[in-house]
Amino acid sequence: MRIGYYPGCSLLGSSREFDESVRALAGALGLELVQVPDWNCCGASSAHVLDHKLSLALPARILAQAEAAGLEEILAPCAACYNRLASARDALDKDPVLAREMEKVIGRPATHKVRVVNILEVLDRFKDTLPGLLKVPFAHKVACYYGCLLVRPAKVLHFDRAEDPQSMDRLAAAAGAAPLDWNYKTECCGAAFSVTRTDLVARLSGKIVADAVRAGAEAILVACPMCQSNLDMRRTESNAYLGADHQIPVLFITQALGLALGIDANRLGLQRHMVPATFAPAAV
Amino acid sequence: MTDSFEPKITAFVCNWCTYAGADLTGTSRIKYASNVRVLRLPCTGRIDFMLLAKAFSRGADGIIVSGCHPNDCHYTSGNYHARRRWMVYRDLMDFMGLDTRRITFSWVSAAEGARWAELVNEVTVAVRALGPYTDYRELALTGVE
Amino acid sequence: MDVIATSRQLLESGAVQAVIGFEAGTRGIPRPAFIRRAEGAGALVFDANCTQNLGTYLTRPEVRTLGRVAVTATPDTLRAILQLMAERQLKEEDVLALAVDATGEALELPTAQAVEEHLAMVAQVLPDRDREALERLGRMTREERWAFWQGEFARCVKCYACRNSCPMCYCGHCTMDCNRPQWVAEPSHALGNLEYHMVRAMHLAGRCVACGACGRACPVGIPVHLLTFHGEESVHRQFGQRAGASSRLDYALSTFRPDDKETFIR
Amino acid sequence: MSRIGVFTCHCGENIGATVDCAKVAACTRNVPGVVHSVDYKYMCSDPGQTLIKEAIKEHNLTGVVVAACSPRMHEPTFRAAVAEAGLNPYLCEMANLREHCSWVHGKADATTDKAADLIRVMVEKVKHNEPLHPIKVPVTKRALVLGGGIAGIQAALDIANCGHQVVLVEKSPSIGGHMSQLSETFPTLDCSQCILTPRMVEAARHPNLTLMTYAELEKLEGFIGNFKATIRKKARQLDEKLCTGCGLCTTKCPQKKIPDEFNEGLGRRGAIYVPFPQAVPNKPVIDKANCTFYRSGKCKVCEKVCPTGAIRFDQQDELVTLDIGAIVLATGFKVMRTDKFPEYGYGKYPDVIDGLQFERLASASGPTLGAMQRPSDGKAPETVVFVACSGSRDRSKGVPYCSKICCMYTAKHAMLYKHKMHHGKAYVFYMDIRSSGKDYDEFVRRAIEEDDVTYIRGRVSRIYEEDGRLVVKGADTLMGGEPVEIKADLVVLATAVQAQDGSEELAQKLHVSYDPYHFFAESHPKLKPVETNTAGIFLAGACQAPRDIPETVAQASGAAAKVAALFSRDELTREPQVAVVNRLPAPMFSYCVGCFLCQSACPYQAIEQEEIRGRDGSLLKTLAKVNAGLCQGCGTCVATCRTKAIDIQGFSNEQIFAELMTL
Repeated sequence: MRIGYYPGCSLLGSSREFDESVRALAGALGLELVQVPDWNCCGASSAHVLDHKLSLALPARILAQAEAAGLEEILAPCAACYNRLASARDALDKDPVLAREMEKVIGRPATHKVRVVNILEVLDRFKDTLPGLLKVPFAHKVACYYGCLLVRPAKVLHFDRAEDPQSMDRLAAAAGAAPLDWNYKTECCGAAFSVTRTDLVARLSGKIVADAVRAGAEAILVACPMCQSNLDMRRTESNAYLGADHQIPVLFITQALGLALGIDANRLGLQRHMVPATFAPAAV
Repeated sequence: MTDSFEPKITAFVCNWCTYAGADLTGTSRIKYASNVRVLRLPCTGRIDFMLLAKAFSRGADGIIVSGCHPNDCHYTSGNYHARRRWMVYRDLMDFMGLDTRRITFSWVSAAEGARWAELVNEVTVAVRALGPYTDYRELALTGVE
Repeated sequence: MDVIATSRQLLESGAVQAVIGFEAGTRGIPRPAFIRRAEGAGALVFDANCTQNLGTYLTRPEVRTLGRVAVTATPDTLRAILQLMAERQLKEEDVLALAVDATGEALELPTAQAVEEHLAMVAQVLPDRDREALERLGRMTREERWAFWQGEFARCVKCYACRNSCPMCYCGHCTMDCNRPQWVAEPSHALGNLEYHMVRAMHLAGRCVACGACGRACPVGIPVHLLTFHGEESVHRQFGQRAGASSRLDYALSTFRPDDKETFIR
Repeated sequence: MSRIGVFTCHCGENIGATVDCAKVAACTRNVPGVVHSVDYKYMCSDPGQTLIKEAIKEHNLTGVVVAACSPRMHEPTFRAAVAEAGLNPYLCEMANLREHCSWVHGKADATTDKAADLIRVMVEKVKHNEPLHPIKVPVTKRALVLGGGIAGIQAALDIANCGHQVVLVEKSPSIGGHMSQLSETFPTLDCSQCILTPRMVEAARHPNLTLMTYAELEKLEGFIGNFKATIRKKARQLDEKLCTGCGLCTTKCPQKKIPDEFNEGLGRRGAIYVPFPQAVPNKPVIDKANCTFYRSGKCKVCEKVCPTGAIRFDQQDELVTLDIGAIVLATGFKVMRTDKFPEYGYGKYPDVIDGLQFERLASASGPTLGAMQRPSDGKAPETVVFVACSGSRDRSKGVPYCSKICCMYTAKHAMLYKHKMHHGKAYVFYMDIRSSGKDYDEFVRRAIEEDDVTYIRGRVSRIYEEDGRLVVKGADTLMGGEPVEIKADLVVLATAVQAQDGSEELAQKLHVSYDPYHFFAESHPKLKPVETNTAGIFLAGACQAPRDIPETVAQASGAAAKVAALFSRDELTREPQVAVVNRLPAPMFSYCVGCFLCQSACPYQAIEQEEIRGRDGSLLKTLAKVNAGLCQGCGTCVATCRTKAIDIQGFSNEQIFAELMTL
């Protein structure tokens, strides 16, 4: 299978391990990733609050680039990129006038035919082949954390149930994990305030970590760089807020699946985490 | 020349809203131009587009078509059907080169007596300014050879 | 299988009692052929010149007496068949459409659904010259359009060839034939002609399958098809539906949406 | 050759002042076909009318034009006068010289000319008038009421009390509907059962009223006054005549664990059961899906214990066909269910319940006998959160409208809770408080001020369980959007009121139109609130829109009054202003080509198919046919018809055309 690939900035920087684990996993699953040529910033997470047109023009150009490259579908692992691309596509699709205007701005024809998919959607296509490939089942109790960007706004993304998503839980189960029923699946983690309002992030992320621990999770699985860094990188602050010492690791779903497929932890970038993510390999 | 010209205006109205509205204009003694001749029909849905064409052929310089506001049709949906018919007919008139400025579609309810007077006056003034519908009159004349 | 083989087989098996198609005509213009015996099938041709809309014959009393007929069909013909079904003039069992492609292969479309699915593959586009003509007229001033049509109608002799060639003009009794009251002045003078073409265009708005047969049929070359095309485009633009799209299509002018958008009602 | 008489009225000064009536009358004499033209001070006066009557005889007129006021004013008067003179009343038309001429124009020649024009127009019309006769439709004086809730019961009783036969059809085993499930009712807090059951009993006893419970409408044909309704009586597996309603079978049934509909799943029932103690009729029904016998072929305990041998395992559904004159639709509503609220864990957490369930919890006849016990562990809830607008006014839930009753019943619920548990804490999350109704706002104030229920203006974003309690997360918009978290023992969602399941199918069966949310549509939002577009079918209660009990009862009585009015005459007379499809000799039979494009143009489904067949029965032609019983005479079909096959009496093509041609 061949699919367009839009890494976006996070996957080149703060969340390199997401990029690494996606590529490693893709290799194992026989999924060819074709990077969108000469891609640009998607505009998250500031453009859409500053300038509506800009927040559409940036993704519009990416979509046009993908289209020019003959791609029908692009995978945006970063939830923010996914959200921006999908929203822009939807806006252009609904408003031909705006679409023409955007074409002028980006100086490219854009029929916005290219579909935008997130990592969970793509992996879901392998749910039947996955079990067969399992080497080291990821036999751990996990809390699947979706955050906000993957499932909202529902009327644009049409992905999973906005209030009670299940797609990651299904994948985790397929990888041999035991997904838990917990309460903070889609609560806000503080997202882009990670830098500007650490106190706020500490509080919001703290509650999420706390509930995952309460539910008895051994790991939190995520599919969004911002969620990951807030829950992982800001652990010191959130623990301070909670007055606790939670050491529960925060993995990208791709890392969990990678481990289950027997891919080396370093190829999955697990060593990059702030909260150590080491698991006693379970017997096959 | 045109200052002495008095346009001939034919109005097709529905019985339940605009005709009643025009009655109210009367009971309220509101004055308006006497150029208009009203034809009463049960509903705007009843108005065959050919009636409008025929009015022009009879030398009407302007036409008013009026009925109940959307949602208030006595027959619940006659005016909606009429509206669609007009949307297409007006478009076609224009395509054939007929003068759509001479035909005014409007909604006048049974309570809008004053509105009816305004409408007639506006249309009369407008059509007076346009002058007689010579194009069509000439056709009609060749018609009665 | 090609048209001839298919038709022969259909007639032999008795699946249909007649095949309506084309045979070689004079001056290289194919003419309609009504084949009723398998032996006759050999005469059938189907090429780019076979533009007449055979759908117009399907509602003729003479043809109805033939029994089940197959008809070699262009996309226009297929749309006509669906529209006729929508207007309860044809039943699925009355007609078997033979969609013929460029290579001459004939595809049997026995049901309305089959026809609809087949049409879904074919984009409905106006011929360039017609589209350009419509645009040109659109750019004219109102007065110029009036002059244009008056000039054209002046040549009209009310021979009704446009009416007879139209698959949708099947009404046994046309408004033109009404004399109580006399809706349209029957002589072919300026007024009578304008009114005739106005009625024709209005009566086909929302029903015209845009085959252009009327225009081709006009002996004096009046582009009458532009009138019905425009009406149909107007309906499509304003109500988003096209005649001949489905055998269950609602007539755009006897249905409505409470939120139909117009700009001119005061 | 027509002989028209024209009678110009001065209406005192009203017309005379600006129009030269004498001149008008004079010049009208020269109009071809006019044999008599006079003017008079007051045409509508007795002498005036006599003038007309005598002229009709004297000049044996074939048509009359009265040039006076608006036909909307005096057309009936003059048509009656004309009829008295032996002329068909529909040969009389009026020219509107007053409202449309003399009152709106100044004194001028132009005004007089216009008056003359208006008369000429009418003269030309009358020349083409045909004698018409009012349409008479026989009326079957039996009403059918669909739905046995308070709406249906009220409508049925009112009609029955007018002395007419009524058949009340209810799909469940007992009448009573949602009202029978309620504990108390706002704004008076009187017990629902106590006020409803007497009505239910009265309905059962009423000599004019036939109850058909556990039955549904299968099919409906015909039109106003002449419907044919087919009712499916579902098999109760019981001989109702023999059954005494002792209830022994229900106590002995080995099945005990079936969630009980009446208690909204909070209670349990057997496979043979009576929905609730006060059920009418008080006869059990066997729930085949859950009955051991129907599943395994063994058991029949009920049969063994039945003292009268009333059980009938072999009983089949029965179809009954009835002649019906009018129908009242009272099929009620349903409340939005669990699957819609993942964010509230409704359906996941047993202690998140909906309003109807709370009614059962609070009801003395409910599963807890009125004791406040939460479903999960039967503990008395110390803190209860009520969430108003759960689903209502929420596009993402597909319900943009206000469910209307929730504000009131939520206040009621909070009160009922506080009255049972004084020390308990009750919170209400709301958007707005909509309590417009007699004593309604006072009621809500009482909940807030006397029973100190805490009202928080804001939405609840999420509800989840944490160590045995429900955490309700919301915001208080009056405190600047401050996030609020309440740990509750029980959460009650005031879920949206929605159209009953199957409303769409029923509407299509009855040719009644419905709104996007499948509530039945009234004929006119202001002036015909209980009528539907289909003559003879009326609406009552929440099947039209969310309604509370007082409104429902009022509307039900309104619908009943409409039915009674319809039944007050043996024949329904209708103005002959209806559409007709022309008929011709063979082979054409009619100008109609049977394209039926007019069918969808008709707002009243009055256009039917008529098949013309030869002697051998072969189909020659299919024509449109107008059902004069249904047609209201709008003429939309006429404008749609290409062949001019369909025309409307009183406003025919020829008449309008003639009018137009005089201008």
